[in-house]
Amino acid sequence: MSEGQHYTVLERLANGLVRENPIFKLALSMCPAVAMTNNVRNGFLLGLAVLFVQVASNVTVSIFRRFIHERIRIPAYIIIIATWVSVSDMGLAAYAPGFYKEIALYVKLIVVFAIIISRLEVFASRNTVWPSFWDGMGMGLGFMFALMFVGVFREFLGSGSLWGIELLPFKPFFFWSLPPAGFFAIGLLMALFLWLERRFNAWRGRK
Amino acid sequence: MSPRLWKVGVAPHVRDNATVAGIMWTVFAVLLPQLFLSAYVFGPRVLALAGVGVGTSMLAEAAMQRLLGKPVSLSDGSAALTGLLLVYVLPPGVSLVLPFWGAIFAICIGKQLFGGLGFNFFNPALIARAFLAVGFPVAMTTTWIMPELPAFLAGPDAVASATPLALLKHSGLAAYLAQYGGPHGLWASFLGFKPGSVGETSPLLLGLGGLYLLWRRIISWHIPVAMIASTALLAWVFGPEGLFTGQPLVHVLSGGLILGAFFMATDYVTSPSQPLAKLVFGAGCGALTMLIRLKGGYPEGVCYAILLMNCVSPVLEDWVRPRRFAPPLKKD
Amino acid sequence: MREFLKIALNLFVISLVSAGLLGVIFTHTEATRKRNEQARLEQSMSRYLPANAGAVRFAAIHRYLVEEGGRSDIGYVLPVRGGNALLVLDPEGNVLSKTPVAGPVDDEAERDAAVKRALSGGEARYADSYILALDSSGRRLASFIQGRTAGFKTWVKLLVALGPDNAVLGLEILEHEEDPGLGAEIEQEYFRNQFAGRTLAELNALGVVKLPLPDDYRRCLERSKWAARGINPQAETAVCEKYAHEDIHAITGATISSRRVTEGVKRLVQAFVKRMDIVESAAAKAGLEPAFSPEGR
Amino acid sequence: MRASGLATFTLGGVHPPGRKESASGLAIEPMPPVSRYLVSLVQHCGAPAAPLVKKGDAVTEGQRIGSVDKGLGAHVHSPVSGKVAGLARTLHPVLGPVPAVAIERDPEAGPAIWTPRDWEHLPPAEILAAIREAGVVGMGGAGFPTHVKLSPPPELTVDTLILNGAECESYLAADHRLMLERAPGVVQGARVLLAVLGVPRCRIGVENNKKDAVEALRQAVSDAGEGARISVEPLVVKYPQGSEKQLIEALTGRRVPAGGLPAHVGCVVQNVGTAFAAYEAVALGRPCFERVLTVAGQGVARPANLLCKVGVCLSDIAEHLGGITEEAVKCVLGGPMMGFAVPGLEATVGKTTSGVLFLDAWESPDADFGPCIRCGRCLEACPMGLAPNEMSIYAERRKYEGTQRFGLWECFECGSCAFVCPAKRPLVQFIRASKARLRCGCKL
Amino acid sequence: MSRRLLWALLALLLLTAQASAAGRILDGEVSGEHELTLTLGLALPADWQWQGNVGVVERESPDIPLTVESARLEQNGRVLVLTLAEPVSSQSAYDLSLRPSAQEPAEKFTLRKGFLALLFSIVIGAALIQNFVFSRYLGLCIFFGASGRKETAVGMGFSFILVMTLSAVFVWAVYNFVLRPLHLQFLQVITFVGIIAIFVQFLDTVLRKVNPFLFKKLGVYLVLITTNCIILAVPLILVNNAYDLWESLALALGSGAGFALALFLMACVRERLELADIPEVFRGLPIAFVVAGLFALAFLGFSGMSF
Repeated sequence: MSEGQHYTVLERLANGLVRENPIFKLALSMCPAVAMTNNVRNGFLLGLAVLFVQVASNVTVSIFRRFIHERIRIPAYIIIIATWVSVSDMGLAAYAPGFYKEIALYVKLIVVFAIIISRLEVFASRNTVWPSFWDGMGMGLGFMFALMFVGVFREFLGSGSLWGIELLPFKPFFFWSLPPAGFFAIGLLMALFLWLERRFNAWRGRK
Repeated sequence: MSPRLWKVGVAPHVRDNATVAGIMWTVFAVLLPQLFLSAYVFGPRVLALAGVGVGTSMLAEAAMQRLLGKPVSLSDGSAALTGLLLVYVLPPGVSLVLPFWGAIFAICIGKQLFGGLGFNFFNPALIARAFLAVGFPVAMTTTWIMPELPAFLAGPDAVASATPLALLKHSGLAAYLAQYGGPHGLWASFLGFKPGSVGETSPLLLGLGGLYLLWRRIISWHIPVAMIASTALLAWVFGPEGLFTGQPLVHVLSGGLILGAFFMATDYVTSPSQPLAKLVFGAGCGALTMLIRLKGGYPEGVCYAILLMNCVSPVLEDWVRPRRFAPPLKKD
Repeated sequence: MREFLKIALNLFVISLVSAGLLGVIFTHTEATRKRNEQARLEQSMSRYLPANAGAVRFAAIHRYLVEEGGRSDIGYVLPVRGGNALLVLDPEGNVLSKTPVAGPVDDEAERDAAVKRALSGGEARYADSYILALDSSGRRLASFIQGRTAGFKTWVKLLVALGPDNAVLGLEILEHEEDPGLGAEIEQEYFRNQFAGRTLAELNALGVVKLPLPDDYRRCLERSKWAARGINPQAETAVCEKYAHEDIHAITGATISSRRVTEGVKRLVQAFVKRMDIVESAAAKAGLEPAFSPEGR
Repeated sequence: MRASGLATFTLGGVHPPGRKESASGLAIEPMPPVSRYLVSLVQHCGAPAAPLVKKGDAVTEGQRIGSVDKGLGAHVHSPVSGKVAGLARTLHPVLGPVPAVAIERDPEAGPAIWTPRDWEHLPPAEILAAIREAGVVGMGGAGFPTHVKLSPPPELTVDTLILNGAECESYLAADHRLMLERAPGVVQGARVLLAVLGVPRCRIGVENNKKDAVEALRQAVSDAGEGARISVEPLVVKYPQGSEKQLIEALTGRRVPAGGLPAHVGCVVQNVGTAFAAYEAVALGRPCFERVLTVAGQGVARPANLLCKVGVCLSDIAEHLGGITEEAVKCVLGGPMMGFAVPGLEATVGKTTSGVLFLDAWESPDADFGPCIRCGRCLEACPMGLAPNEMSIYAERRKYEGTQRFGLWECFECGSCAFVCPAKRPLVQFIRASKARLRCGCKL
Repeated sequence: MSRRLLWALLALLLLTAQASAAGRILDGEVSGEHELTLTLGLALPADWQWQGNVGVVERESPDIPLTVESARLEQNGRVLVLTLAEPVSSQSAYDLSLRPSAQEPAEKFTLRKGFLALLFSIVIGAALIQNFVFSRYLGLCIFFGASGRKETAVGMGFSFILVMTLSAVFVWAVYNFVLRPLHLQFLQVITFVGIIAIFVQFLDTVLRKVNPFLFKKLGVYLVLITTNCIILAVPLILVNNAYDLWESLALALGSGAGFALALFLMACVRERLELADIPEVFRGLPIAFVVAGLFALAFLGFSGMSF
């Protein structure tokens, strides 16, 4: 592969999912993670849109990386992202109108998600198509995973259901399905992950 | 002379006898008359609420301190006080689950997560109330208990189904006055025979308690006076019939204003400590209270007003520094 | 300078390509979007139609506020034989003008333009629309009223479905910003379905009571859960019937929201009934042949 | 407080329990001679004095045994006649072990004879030289060499001499007794200092719990015919009235700027004890090796005001006064608010020792400190308008840099904040630690 | 001082002044759930009969008259209080007609919220009631990123308000004069982002040249602003709500101020948090999230507020 660096598919995926998880580790693009995670479905759809935009932009940039002039690279990236965001926006509006209504604003706002442009800058502009694709997949999946994870947590506790399917006949903790609970959910889960990681490292160190 | 061990320590070697525990338990004790009145007015379940609130918050405090490897400091009374104040801002008819979860939220999230006493930004009891208000909205808005008036206060038409402020907000001043306007109503309102949160009903007992704290110099006059004065002023200015027609007493005696002004807004940790900043803080609490009561979505605004001013408290603390003894020497 | 030109050209090409791409995709998806949206709307409306209705046509009456010289009149865009017509009435229901409307009226922007062309002078502002479900003979099977009413906090947007006799078929809450757990419960079935089956006369006298909702009534109101809970629909009808003529049971802790929504429904239906009377008689006076009529043609 | 018509300072201040009753009624009694004196060579601020004697040398009472020729400091004199037993170390409350001269008293030697001199006609420079020669330092506690303090920078004009008789610390009554019993000497001292400074006005500030001292001083002033120049002014009883800056403000209304000297507002402040020592040095030619100190506290059998020579060991004092009780837990040199607790009774009396307090556990309670609850009492108490609570929080988290914003360097460690703190936080300790860390420039 | 007072008075007058005021009815307001209060320029006679002489319709439905249940005259006939059967709201507009006597023609009056009051309510709404950070959960990356230090927060806040306001005006103009007439709405995201990026770049260049001092203070934040959700959300919202220029400006100002306020408060709290003994795993971002959650709970106090 190019630039003398070697990336395996698995490594790229693991990177996005765990090591540099956009939400829990890099703490980037957290607006939807707070506002849109009171159910799993919204988290999934938004994650899907981000995944699409990330992969598409990564691929586009890595294809045209020699064409894009160095000094206008940021505006160019923004235009590329905005294009793919518009595409996914129009696609969702056309083919998933029912779900689209709830997440419309956030789909448009994917344009300004720092995670996407930072991947373009850091990775896609220096690598060929295939690693860029997998990098985008990793990051997008990591984002989607985080969103859905918070979503599962909140939807189950908040409304006793998952993906809109009633699992419990009552609502264990109505509070968790409320918008402000998103902050608490992410704060607590972030701390939980940190704690687990520390424990894991300590355990590995002992071994 | 036998060699003996002398204690060394840094000056001063004499100390004032005020202690944190003394302050907290004094406030706790001063609050109790209102609790007994509520138990008489709303029934003994109030005592069960208070027991759950105080007990849970003390347990939660001990558990959290254990978990975080800190010395357990239940004797300083701050956890017990938080639990009691939390129960004071709950409607008397709520189930025991509410003070339980509320106390856990207040202590674990509102206090210990920030490092315990002294580092929380929001009054733990009030932030827990805000949490309960969104988490258990129905219970927090409907479980009022209508007191049975003692004979000397019973008016001709003493039937109401909401707190005085809810009546005022949703049915207007006329409905309020019909209920609480006459001499009987005013007395009932002043003595504490009216629907409301567990600990806010009696301006008389709370006011006396507050005065005692003032006299003991546990709290300073700045916050309560500024808060009550600004509430009264705004209530008078923005009256229901145009400017300068309001009835300040209606707003001062109703709801949690007295409780908030003497016992909530004056919480040391979450309010500024300089006199000027305290005045601003108190005035802000009063203004926000009236803003929420007159324009906001809730009939009562004291809780949120104090919470919002708690957000501003670090800023005030930062802006209003003590006046220094003298400016530094000018270097020529 | 050459450097600058190169950069500008570079950026320009990128923008051009993406704009072109978007244009292509837009033209493709826009049609689908509209089609899907219309289908969704019609599907949600057809829930309120009788099962044996046969072929159903949807027709819309759009109401405009026509302002000219300090007075406000009302313009109705009506489907009439051979297209659409703009009928301008004064507040008392007297016909001021009628003009055919050229061009499609389904899309709001296009309709606005068409109304503007049809109008001789003055300003026209879109107010709201009534959607009518018509059978093949033009008889009204159901009417759908969209409107808004003040809730406890901000506006609540409603959709009321009425039957041919102007009895309520159902209520849907389209948008609201009420408190979660309190006023937001207006979107729950157990509140909305209390309106179903009310006749116009009942509706006019409908009030709100602050009584707890009986459990059996709640069970019967939550129709979408019947299947999941294994409830026999036939058995529930009797329960529903028992309560169907009582006042609306307010949501616990949200009496005001309940009352405002109830009042909003009442006013929307009353206004609709009045307006339909006016429009039908005015259209007859003006010599228009609307595509709908109470008894069919 | 102002309503009483008495002057005081404006910001802060506390009212620690006075506890002066035990000692204030006791007349000054001389401490009987002991066999061995351990004279510290650091009885002033500045570097240790250089010893002038060596083991085996014979010394006479008042002979200079240590001298400071360069830099800040004051000479040290032998308190008795006898033989130098050697150079040893004694415990300084702040600096730890410091060099000292051990002297075995010669029981045969008679009392020293001092020749009075007619100082009234001496030029100021010579009077100043006499004060320097006698090793007079500030007797209030800081031990600043008096001759330095009496030579303010020439560009500043001084118009007022202030004598500090406030004695705001609890327990202490040494200055009180001195003013009462040696009032003419104090007034003469004031005259000496006025002569050195060449200023027209002297104001003696005395806290109003010493009314008899005020009367005595007034009588002495009028006896000396100095009514026009010297005035005695009673002050409100409030701690820290005796702090230099606070006293200046109380008497003149002027505020010394932060980082400035009293001379910046035209004042020079001296303790009444210092004035008396200056009088003895100039008029009698007697060096400074003796002072009045209060021994008090529940831990000592008999409280007393002792006229005590420097170099006397604390255990000797305790023995003289009937021993110390079992309950005594703490021995403090100086007042309870600013004094230093010593770890053992080997410590010796110095020129600056205004009191020796043996405190029991009730008087000096011990408590674990808790977190700051931001009650703001320390802000109210601080006479300098600082924020001790914030400084302590920063210091506790080892962010010493942050403390400077709140006026770290203006703090003179009066202890008012720590006195009132309900969480019993050792605020002074935090502040001292910050100062030390920042001074030595090391992080952490 | 007196001049400042004068300005304040003038502003107050403007705020309270109603948009349309001519004829007998000077002013009107919604004074209760079922109540309208009118201030009259000319007093009505005490024996004036309201039945048949006063009419109220909602501006949206002139054909459905509202039922006036009673009308009473106060203050010697200068104030007329109408009680209606239907609930009224200060959010909507009402057309009133009033006939002083049988001989005179009916006088019309439109009762609606004053223009400045409307702008005020938009500003307050965007800044406090619907605060972007605490109620709409937008702009969080920058919110958590730039709230570590107070100076950073202030710098970011000011730059943000500046860019926000200017770009909102531009976006409004471009959308209303270019995109909408040409039916190019599908390009809105790309256009808006482009405008914002250009704007930030432009400001960067201009500041660098014109005011290097300010540039040194704000320059770092300018680049970050492009990745802030709020900066794009505000144009999208103003387009969705079809705001006019002034309303757009008010929205932009309000949301910028609200964001700056949130940032500043958070920065003050986080500076104090550094001194707190927070559990190890919560240090840094997790505790910041919890704080933001508590702020959001406190800001619920503004919810449902209407002016």
